[in-house]
Amino acid sequence: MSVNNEFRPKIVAFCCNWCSYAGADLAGTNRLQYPADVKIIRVPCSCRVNPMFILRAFQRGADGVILCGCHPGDCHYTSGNYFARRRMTLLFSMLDYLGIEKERTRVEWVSAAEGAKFAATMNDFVDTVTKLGPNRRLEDLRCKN
Amino acid sequence: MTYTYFPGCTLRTKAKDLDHYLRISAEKLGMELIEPADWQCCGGAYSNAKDEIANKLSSVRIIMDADKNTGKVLTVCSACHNVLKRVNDDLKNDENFAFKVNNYMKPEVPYSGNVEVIHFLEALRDEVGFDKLASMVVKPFTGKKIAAYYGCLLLRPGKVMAMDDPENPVIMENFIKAIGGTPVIYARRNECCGGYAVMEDPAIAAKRSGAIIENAKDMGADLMVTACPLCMYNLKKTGPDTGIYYFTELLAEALGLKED
Amino acid sequence: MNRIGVFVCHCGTNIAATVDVHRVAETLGKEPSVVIAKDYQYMCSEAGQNMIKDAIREYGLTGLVVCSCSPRMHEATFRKAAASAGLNPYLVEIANIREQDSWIHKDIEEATEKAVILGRTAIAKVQLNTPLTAGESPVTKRALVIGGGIAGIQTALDIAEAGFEVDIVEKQPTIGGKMAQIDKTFPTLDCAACILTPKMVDCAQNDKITIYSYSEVAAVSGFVGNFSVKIKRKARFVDETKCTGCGLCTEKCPQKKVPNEFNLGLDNRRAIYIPFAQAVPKVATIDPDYCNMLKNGKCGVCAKVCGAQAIDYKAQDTYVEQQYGAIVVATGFNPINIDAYDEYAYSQSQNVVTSLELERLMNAAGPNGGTLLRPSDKKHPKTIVFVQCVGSRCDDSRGKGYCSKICCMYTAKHAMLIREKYPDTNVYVFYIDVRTPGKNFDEFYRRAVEQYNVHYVKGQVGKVVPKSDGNLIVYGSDLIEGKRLVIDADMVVLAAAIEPDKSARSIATMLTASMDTNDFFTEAHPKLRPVESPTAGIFLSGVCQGPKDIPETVAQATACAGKVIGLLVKDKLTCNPCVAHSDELMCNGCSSCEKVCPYGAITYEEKGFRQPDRTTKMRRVAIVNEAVCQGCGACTVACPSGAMDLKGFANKQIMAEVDAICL
Amino acid sequence: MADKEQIIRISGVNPLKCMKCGKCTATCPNYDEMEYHPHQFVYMVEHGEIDKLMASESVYKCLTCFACVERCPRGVEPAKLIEAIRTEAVRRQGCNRLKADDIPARIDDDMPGQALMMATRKYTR
Repeated sequence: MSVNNEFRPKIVAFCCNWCSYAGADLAGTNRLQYPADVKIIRVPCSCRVNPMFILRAFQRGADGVILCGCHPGDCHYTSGNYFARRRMTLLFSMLDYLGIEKERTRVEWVSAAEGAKFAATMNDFVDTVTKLGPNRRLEDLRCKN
Repeated sequence: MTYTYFPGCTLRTKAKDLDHYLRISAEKLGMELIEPADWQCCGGAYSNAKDEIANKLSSVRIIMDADKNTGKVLTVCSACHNVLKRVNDDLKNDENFAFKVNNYMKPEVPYSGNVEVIHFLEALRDEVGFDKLASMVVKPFTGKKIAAYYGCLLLRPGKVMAMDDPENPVIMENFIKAIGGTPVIYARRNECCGGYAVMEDPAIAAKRSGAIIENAKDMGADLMVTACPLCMYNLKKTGPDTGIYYFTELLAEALGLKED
Repeated sequence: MNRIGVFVCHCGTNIAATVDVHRVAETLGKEPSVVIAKDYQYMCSEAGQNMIKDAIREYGLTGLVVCSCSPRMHEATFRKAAASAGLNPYLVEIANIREQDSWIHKDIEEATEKAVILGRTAIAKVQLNTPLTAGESPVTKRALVIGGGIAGIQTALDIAEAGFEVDIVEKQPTIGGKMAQIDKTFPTLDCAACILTPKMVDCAQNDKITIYSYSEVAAVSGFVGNFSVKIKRKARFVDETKCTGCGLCTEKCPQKKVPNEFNLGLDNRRAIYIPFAQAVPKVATIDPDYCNMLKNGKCGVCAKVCGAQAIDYKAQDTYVEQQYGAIVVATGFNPINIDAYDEYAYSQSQNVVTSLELERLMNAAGPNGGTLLRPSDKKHPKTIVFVQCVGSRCDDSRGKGYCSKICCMYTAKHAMLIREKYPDTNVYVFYIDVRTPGKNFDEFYRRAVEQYNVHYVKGQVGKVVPKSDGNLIVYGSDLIEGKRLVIDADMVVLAAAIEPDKSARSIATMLTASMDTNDFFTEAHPKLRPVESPTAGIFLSGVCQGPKDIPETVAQATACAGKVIGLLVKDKLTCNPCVAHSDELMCNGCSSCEKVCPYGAITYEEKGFRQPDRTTKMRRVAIVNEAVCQGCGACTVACPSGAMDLKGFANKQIMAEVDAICL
Repeated sequence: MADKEQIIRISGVNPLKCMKCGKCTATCPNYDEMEYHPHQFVYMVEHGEIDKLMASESVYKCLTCFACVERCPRGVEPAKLIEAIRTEAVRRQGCNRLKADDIPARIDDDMPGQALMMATRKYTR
């Protein structure tokens, strides 16, 4: 671990296999940089992401969670991203109620062809979360062995 | 329909017609114009250099004043319209500019970004409606072939001015139709008259304006209309007997308001 | 006890240059449950795969993690290797340390640290993987081709040649597409109609091919091997089975003022019409927007003159439902609308035309019978200016960012044909670059310059001013000479950019096939799978995937047919085993999952459960039809009791990944 | 020495976006009056030849009519570049293109104040 005390956030990105994960791959193929703080978890569809996963991430000390799916109307499974959008709207308003800044969570639509958008989105998100500083509100030390 | 009307300096001096006919027409059309008591010049020309802040402040003042009352700045002079619209766009979209301006002006309430800069032609199209205007015409220009001269300031840069398609505008043509005339389409209607370069070299303005008049006449124009005092000057100087009018004058005439 | 093997790929220097691969292997080797960790130059090579296979046997691995390129690239490769060594292929996980690590980071320390975390995440997940077995589903041995241009025609003919049934759905009254409108083709200058129309006739005569002309795809459901498609057959008001194509009605119809779209509005047709002489099917169609009988019941001339009694004014749209194993998209292109580029005066002068309009003006079957006359006054043009890249290579809101690819060549063709036929005509071509990659292409362009003396000017036209006599003043840069040219021209021809057909967007949505930002269909891999969509069972033919000329389109159409045939010859397809599964002990039969399932894969069953008191209690539980489930996982989140889970992406697995990342 | 970066900064124009089609020059209404034409401004700024441009009469001949800006297929905005060079030239030379003494000779009774106002903005400090 680097010793400097500059804050580097932990970011979990859930990406759907068909659009956003492919978009992330394209960002890689085109050598578009974004911070190493972002770690991607591949899911078949954005609708696979259970709000529990996001809570778990915050509980475990994540500073930001982003969910990326296909553009509305372009979901590989026809309607999955609509479910995701509705579920996340509810979850995010609950998190907001709990005092987790809205900026720590985000839903973005990134298609397989939008490598540049993926990189730009991640740069922006990391930037935003870094400015917010560490998230300790939901962190549960009991989860950490 | 209430507007903060910004006539601009030229309309007080050399372009009194443009102003006068606008006022009487607007009244007839049910538009209420509030002229701020102590307005100053818009700045004359928009500075494209990114580090020019100071000479945009007079426009900022006009916009911020309007923010406090009607929220709508009505203009008619193409130059004023261009400057005000672009400065307003900077205030809304150029964070750095907005920051510096707010620092300097220190307004009591920060600019809301809600002010609209509206050209009189746009008000005729969007708020009065050309159909309603046509129904109020008492002396139509039937059979008159009228060439609209847009110049450059009204339309460009197209993304900011957003009055009409910058290459294929129809707003003045539709106005001409509304007052009963037949619009003449000619390619140089959106080319520059020579503008301020008349101060640098009058020959430039003569050449530019000459090409425009020639093009309009070739395509069959009897009359030409413009919204800009400088275009008017350059065109008139080049072709004194071309028949060039401010569009507001034809509007007033069509509405039966022009004193003979 | 888990016994995990970790293999870290260098990918030459692709990974190894930014990630310290030895350190990654060494660090991950220390993880509990990891029994072997190695790095190697190319894990996907035969030697690399053998290394994996040997380790599986030697260490009796229960799970495999490969840190390499994206799973979209080589997951299948490593799964196959694992299977051949006796490890269930679904016990393999990939840590993507190339596209999502080494290629996007520069700092070795950071990239290495990230690789370790990604590896750890994969290890955490693979420990919870379970062996899965893929099921099978049957294949409907019939293909659908959407679009009947040269791409669709060629694909259909090739699929039919292999003995499979093919249906073509074409929204126009005839197949043929853009190629039917073209006069000559480059670089051979053979007549487009002469080479296209025999293929159109072949389609009509082939008993494996059914043409649904004047029809559109209305709805699509199902998945690879088992698509169900609803086709809307628009009312043509003419019975296709009775019409003989004699054309009498099209001569007698009194409504003569209908813009003829086949000639791009350069002349008129009747309200009842056959688009062109060689149309397939050669039957008349009534245009309901113009037909007086349909609009106000006053006419009926066509019905009176029709000897075959084919006219039916009461016809309605009908729908056909059909099953398909594969769907080919061949929706083609259109030139963009160039109204926004009015500095070229297209809207102001009839003598400013697009290149496709010029094709019709020069075509023997076009409005002037093949004599090139300028539209305003039917005079022979003496000076013609061609403007390239109108809307192509444009970084503005008016045009397209891409090169339309075909314009340089067709403009050279036009210029050459005009100089050939009318040697007294001056022809200028303003170009930014002349792009002629292709067999015999550059030679063709050079012929236009050297043999036909076409004036190629390096520069762009900036303004066209029409005059009252119909002539056009053209202002263009000559960058080599370093001056501006002012040309008094009789005609200006604009090479308008091409864009995907407007219908492509809605078709993509129906097919759940992805598109790029320009509305071209995305291919499964830009180099290695160019004719398949990432959506299984959807194939791409022609310009719907990107700009191309006729030879390229035909090559791609045939390649596409090859892929379709490869699918249709199979009797069974292997299903994705990563499907939903309901734990019936936890399920309370609430129907939440059923409501969100886009495939109708979930049904319910009354099932008896033994109670502790040895009675049997009946309870309603969800059953997933594994052949229908596509594995999106929507149901898993909807399930309130936690009974529904997704194999391969189970709740526990994803939680483990989250934990590993946040550690 | 005139600074390329300075010109790029105050104009906000990136000359590397230019694909060298020459459309700006073809569409320039004041082509005939200029020694260097819009596309040359872009090209020469890219190559750092600012001094030549600054010394040229061409910077005062641009009408800032934005025809080149509107029609450039790559969004280069040559007129903004020209204005930046002119602004820089006027600022540096410490002299004004338009001298107060010369003005009376250039105006007549009909000329709108706007002409003087705009010219002052464009030609002086």
